[in-house]
Amino acid sequence: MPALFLLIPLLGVIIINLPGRKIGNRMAVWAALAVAIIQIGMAVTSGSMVWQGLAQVVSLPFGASLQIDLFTAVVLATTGLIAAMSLILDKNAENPRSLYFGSLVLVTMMGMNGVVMVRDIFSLYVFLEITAVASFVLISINKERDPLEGAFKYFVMSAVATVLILAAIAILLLTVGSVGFKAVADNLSAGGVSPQVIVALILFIAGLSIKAGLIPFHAWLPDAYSSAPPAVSMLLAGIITKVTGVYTIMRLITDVFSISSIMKTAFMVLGAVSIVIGALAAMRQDDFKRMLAYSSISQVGYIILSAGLGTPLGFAAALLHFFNHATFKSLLFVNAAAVESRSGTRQMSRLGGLASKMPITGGTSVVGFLSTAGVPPLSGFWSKLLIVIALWQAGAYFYAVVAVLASILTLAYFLIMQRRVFFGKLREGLESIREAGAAAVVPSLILAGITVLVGLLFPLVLLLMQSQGLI
Amino acid sequence: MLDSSMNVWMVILLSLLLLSAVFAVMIRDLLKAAIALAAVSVVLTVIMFLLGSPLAAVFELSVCAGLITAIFISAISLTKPGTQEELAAKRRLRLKRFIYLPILLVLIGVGLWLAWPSLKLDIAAVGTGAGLSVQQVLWDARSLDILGQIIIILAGVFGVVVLFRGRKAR
Amino acid sequence: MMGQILLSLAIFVPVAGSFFLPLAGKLSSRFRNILAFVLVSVSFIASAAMLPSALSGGQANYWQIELPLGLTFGFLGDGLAVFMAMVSSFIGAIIVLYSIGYMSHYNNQNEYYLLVVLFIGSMMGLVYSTNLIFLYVFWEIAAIVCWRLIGFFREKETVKRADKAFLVTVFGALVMLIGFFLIYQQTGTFDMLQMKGVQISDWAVALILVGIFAKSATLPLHTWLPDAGVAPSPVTSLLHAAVLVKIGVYAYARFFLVNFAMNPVWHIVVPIVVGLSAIVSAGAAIIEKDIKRLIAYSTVSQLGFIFLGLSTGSILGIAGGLLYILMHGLAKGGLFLCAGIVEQNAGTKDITKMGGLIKVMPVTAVTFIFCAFSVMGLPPFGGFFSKYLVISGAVSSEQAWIALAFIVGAILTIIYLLRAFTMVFMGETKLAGFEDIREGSRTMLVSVSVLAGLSLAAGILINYPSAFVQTIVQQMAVVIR
Amino acid sequence: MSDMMLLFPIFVPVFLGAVMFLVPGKAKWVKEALLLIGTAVTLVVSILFFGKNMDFVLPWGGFGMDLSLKLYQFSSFILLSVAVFAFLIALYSVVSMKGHEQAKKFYAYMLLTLGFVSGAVLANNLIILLFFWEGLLVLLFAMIMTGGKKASPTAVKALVLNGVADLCLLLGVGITVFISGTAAMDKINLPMDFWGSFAFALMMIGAIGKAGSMPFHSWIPDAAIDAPLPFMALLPAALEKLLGIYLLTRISLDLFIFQPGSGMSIAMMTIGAVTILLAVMMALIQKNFKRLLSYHAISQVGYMILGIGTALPIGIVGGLFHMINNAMYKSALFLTGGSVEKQAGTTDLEKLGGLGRKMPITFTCFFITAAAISGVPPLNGFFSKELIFEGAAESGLVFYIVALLGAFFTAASFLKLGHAAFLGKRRTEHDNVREAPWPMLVPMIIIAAGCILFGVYNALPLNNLIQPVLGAKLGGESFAGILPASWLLAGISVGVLVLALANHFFGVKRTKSGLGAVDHIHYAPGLKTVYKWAELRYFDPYNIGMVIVGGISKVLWWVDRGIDWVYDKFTVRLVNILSLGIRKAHTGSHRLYIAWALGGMALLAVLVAVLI
Repeated sequence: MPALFLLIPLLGVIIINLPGRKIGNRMAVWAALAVAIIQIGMAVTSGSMVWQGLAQVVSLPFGASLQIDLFTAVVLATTGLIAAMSLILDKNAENPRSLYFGSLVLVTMMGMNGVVMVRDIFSLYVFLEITAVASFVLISINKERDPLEGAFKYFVMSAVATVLILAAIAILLLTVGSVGFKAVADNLSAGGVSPQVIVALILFIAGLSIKAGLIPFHAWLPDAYSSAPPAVSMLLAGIITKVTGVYTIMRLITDVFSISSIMKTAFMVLGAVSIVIGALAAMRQDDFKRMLAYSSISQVGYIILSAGLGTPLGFAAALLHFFNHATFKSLLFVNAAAVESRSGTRQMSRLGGLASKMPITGGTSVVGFLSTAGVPPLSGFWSKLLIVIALWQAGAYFYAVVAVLASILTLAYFLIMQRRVFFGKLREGLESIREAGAAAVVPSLILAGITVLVGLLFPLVLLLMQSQGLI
Repeated sequence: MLDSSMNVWMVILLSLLLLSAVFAVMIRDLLKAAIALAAVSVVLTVIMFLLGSPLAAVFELSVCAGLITAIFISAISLTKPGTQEELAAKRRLRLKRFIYLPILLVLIGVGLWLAWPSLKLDIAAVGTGAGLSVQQVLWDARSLDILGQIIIILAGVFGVVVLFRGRKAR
Repeated sequence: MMGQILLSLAIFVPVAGSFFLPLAGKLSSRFRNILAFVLVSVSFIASAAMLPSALSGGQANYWQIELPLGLTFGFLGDGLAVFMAMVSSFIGAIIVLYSIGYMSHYNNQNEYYLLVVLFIGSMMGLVYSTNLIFLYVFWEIAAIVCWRLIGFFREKETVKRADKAFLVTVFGALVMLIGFFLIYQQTGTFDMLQMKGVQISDWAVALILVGIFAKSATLPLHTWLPDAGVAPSPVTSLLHAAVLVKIGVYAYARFFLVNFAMNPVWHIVVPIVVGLSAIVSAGAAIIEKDIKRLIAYSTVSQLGFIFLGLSTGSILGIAGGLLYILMHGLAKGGLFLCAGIVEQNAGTKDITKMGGLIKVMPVTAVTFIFCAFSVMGLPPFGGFFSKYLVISGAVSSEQAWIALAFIVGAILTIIYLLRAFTMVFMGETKLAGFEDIREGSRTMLVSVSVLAGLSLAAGILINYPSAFVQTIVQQMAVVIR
Repeated sequence: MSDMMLLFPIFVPVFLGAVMFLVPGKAKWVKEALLLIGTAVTLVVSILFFGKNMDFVLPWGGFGMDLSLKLYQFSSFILLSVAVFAFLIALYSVVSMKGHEQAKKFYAYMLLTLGFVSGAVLANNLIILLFFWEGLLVLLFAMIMTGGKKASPTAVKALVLNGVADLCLLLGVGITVFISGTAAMDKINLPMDFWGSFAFALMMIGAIGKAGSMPFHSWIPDAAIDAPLPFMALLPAALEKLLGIYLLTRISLDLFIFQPGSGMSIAMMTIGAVTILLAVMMALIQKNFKRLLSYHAISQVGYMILGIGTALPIGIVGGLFHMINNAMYKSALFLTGGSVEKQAGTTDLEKLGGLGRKMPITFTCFFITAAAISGVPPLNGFFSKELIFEGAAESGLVFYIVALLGAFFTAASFLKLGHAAFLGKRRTEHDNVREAPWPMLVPMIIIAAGCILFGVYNALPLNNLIQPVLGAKLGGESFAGILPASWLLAGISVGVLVLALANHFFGVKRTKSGLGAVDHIHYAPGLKTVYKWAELRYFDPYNIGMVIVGGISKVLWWVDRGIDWVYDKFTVRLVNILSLGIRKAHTGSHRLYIAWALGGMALLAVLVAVLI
């Protein structure tokens, strides 16, 4: 049954490309959207009885190597959601090459679904490569100079990451004999961590950090995000980096290398460093999307810091922040896209007081930035609260204090953004601006709605997490 | 498992491999670089045979030595060779950057040589799959990779279509 | 059961209702204004209705939802909470009434009324909540609303000031949150009712004090308050005088007087810090030229008095502190609203350019001087009793030198308030177009004179508020030695 | 009579004062009637109360602040004198304030002040005393304000000066209540240990501040010019002195154990002596009728404080007797000044002269009261001064000499005033000046007669008004009687008066005008510069205080700006440096980025190697 998540998008790609380019252009995005929504539906019901029942009846190939647990289901649902939003946002672009865009998004979804469902390191590497290749092409889909340069940097850096990960897999294969998560974990817990496994660990940490964009390894991320077309940068920031980088790290920490403290402390250090330096870097950026890129480095730092704890509550908090960050970061990218499509520029210094002309974008951006800064009562606060509680329970007091005080930096650079772009007197020359088109407004409203609902109904979310045994 | 005679061959082949790789990077003419690259793949194939993994060797020989080299050569033949000064300038630039390469190699070599005894590499008995046929390897042991292969090819196709097909309008 | 309904009414009617105001605004602005006033007075009436049961210990008005990780979502309406709720919602209602007149000719009024009513709702939530984290949530909602309100006029400078205020208060709140975590580590829960009477560590007290001082603008973290004078004047009076700054004072009372015990050394440290803040801000008020900034400095100074009362740990002092919250809320609210009328009609905020306004604005002048006398603590106004109790509280806990410092503060208070009064209302006028300056609109004058009248009535009929405060202090006495 | 009646002297005037505000401005005679009724009722009630012992307690403010009133011999005496003066001055002001646009407000404030003063006198709870005491501050400010636009700086000055004194009183009350555990004044009797004397000192400052002695005096001369005249006659001359000295006596006799020769008594005596001398020296050179009288009001308080400061029974009786005498002749002198101002239009001595014949009754009243204040026997001033001289002589010769000097200058300045105003050549424009209307004359005549009565038959005030106040402390002596106790002191005082007369004739002959009688002292070499500075207000404690406060607040202002700089400039610049540094580090070359990645991995490896 899990293979459906791969086959349905594959079917989608084939259907879109059958009738040739003219019809395909119009039909592509809607078909991709359908696939995304089906995916959300399937992911959400994956834990339910219906799904288990069907699984016995229909036996598809690759049954053994693809499984779905709670973590996978949540990420699958988030992937579907963000992909859907990105597809809607693409309609907002002037000359959308929607046929190619639609099919490439489906390919990326296949890649991400694969990464999420596999249970052995080598196929994990294979699906990582799929997602990487598809996202290179997505970034440079309009073939302008900037996106090409950003894609090139992303391509080169992920090539380095691939080499490192492959080397690590090779060493692990040598020492353990097989690549399955369980096999490696059992072997390590039995045989203990020999020097060569440590070398493999270090390579793995470096490779995955490049993929996730943690601080010393992050350099490709700002260029790739800011130069990519709006819909693609939202997809990238929202879900691609998270699945390929953050999900893999969390999966490896919890399932494979749970006994080795090296990986945990390493990722906690990297997480804390990225929180602080990411926030500082975002402070004086003039380009709206570049600032959001650095901000997402900082927020990913929170997820990694919490996952690095290794405790069940740490994992649960990281998962909640994974979902929240996916929603409010994509929301901010949607706002950035709306502002860029209406005012024609991303330089914040040339914008001013847009809230009066673009009330919905202005309002949703306030929801987005407050949630990112971890200001209650929105969703960002609650996940950061759980992260700090997890840190505090595990005794990592210094990290907890860094995590709490860093949200002041986050708040600072978002206030600068608000003052420069939305909250203030309208800058002369921008009088003609109207509210962004439906393609930009609808996703921002949906995402803002999710952020506010998760925030306000947090007691229910808490009870749900408890029922799922996370807390 | 590695007896002394194998050791000697290995050292020769590995140094040959390194030599042709450096040659491929340093050579001025693109065509010669492509051929050097093919040479690297051939030597790699021989090493794989020696190490007892025939299947991988076969793929390496056919794909890397054969197919990729062919594509490279056809692409290079289409391009206009750069003038002498450009080539010389590029070479001088490359030389300046790669001065450090040999020093780095030597360092890593010495480091490995020293650390080797303490590393206590226990190479696990890896299922070499010598006895398995191609069909069993592809379909049973690594069946998911087939699906992965298909999707990667799909992504590659879209990449080529999107990036290289220039539109009529321009 | 009745108590629980009232409690939920008091909190959720303004919080939820505030989001309907922009819709009401689409229908007609009059309907929206009335709706805003009704929402706020509902929470006042609900809190007042809870009074009898609150005085008998407040166990009747209490409900909660049990949540994991010690995050129980609960509300309790005990004496202290009902007192604070009534003070802030009453003054909030008057300010909403005043802003109907004041805001009539500004744009985006819908946003204004939404924020003001949401602010009072979050104040109710904060006052009644029994869980540290949900108290922190309402604390931050108040900070968000305060940010949007200070930046209401949307000039570059005002938005910069709003950002500064938001950053400073959020910084304080975050430090306080770390303090909460220290308590969580010590007791394993965030629910205050389960932790009643626990002695918390000095580090936790210090960190929470930083948060309190940031919110209530005490010395090192006070400069955001005068800067926030750029907001519309009902907002400054709402923020500076009556409600926002009282959050910090309420938090101090709730944590260190009702719920937790703390190391007695803090009964010496806090008065010293607070004394410094009172003197420095009083000095700055004497030099200040802008009328709103001057009154804001005065608020910082008077907060010093309130904290003195609460922090000396003597019954008299605490009663004085609580009474001071009421008296100062009324009087300072009135002062700011008068300043609003003066600024709106005289066209400038610089007191050195005004003068002789008493001839043109007699009602505003009289209410200004009435509220000023109450702030100075002169009988027969209410301020006298609270100032006397605070000083005698300081004296009765062997801190006569601190009391002397606060007497100097009181003298400075008299000087800067008189200076402001004479420069604005007395002497020869320096204003151009003096003849056509007229009095504020009717609603503004009504709300201002209600506040002034109440300051006077609170002085003469002191027995009602002080009886209320006596029962609260008895409830607290269980914690203090 | 039930003890509820005790509320009458407080609430009747306060209620009528409040009603006065509601009376429409143009209603003829209504406001004057209300004023007279109010003061008359209070007078009748206080006469009925005289000598009774009543007690009334009403729980009011909680925390020990219950409204408890107590009437006993001393407070009934003060209450009576307050009511008498209030009624007489009300009668006087009904005429003198006719047509004044702020008259209605003035009458209302007068009634409220009467209510608050009687409240303060009757209070038996220290906090209630404080409540009424500080309430007078607000009314003082309001009454000076009715003097017109230019009166506001003086009103501010008065409020600030009295505010400082009252805040010291507040702290003193706070400490006393804390030490003694109760706020009921009749139960407090504290020894003079460290905190006791600190509380005593603070309450003393409050008392002498209200009475208008030296450090808190400088608003009175300014108020003489700016405030309406009945205000001067009512408050600085009579009520404030009565109230101030009443509290001073209560704390010296009842609340604290006040030993003669103790540190506190010497302090009080020095304050008294300094006030006598400096104030009268200033009074000497004044060129304005009212300012001269106001300086005298300040210097006479010095006598009372000196008297009570001796802590000897004779001194205290002398001080109290001087208090009631001073209230009488000082208010009468102000009333004469008022009638001169009403009839002649100015109180500037240069423009006056020779009014004696035109205004015979005013002149005779002025003559009697001036003689009384200068201490001419057999008037009341002489006897009370003799008692104070005797007390001062026993406590310290220097105080006695200063008191004598004070008497000399008082006599000299009143001779100058009488000569300049009433004798000498009359100006042409004053030819048609007629005598003041009868309602203004009656109070003057009554008070002048009182001065004579209290002088000649001084047993009446001493035996049944003042001496019972000391009760047991008196030790059975009685100081009444026409014949002075020690002939030596009496002789010296009369000699001083003769000397003053001679000095006056010498001055008049030298400058040929009444006004110039003291110019030889005024322009004496040493004194000339001091006088010039004094006129320029260099020694005015209010100005000195304001300069100090201005300096301090400037410093505090810079402290505040410094803290603000940390937020606005420092943190912003720090964060900018960091973030611009990071931004520049991203040069955009992918080779650098890969270098970072590999560098990061190497660092990680080192860390792992170190940790394990």
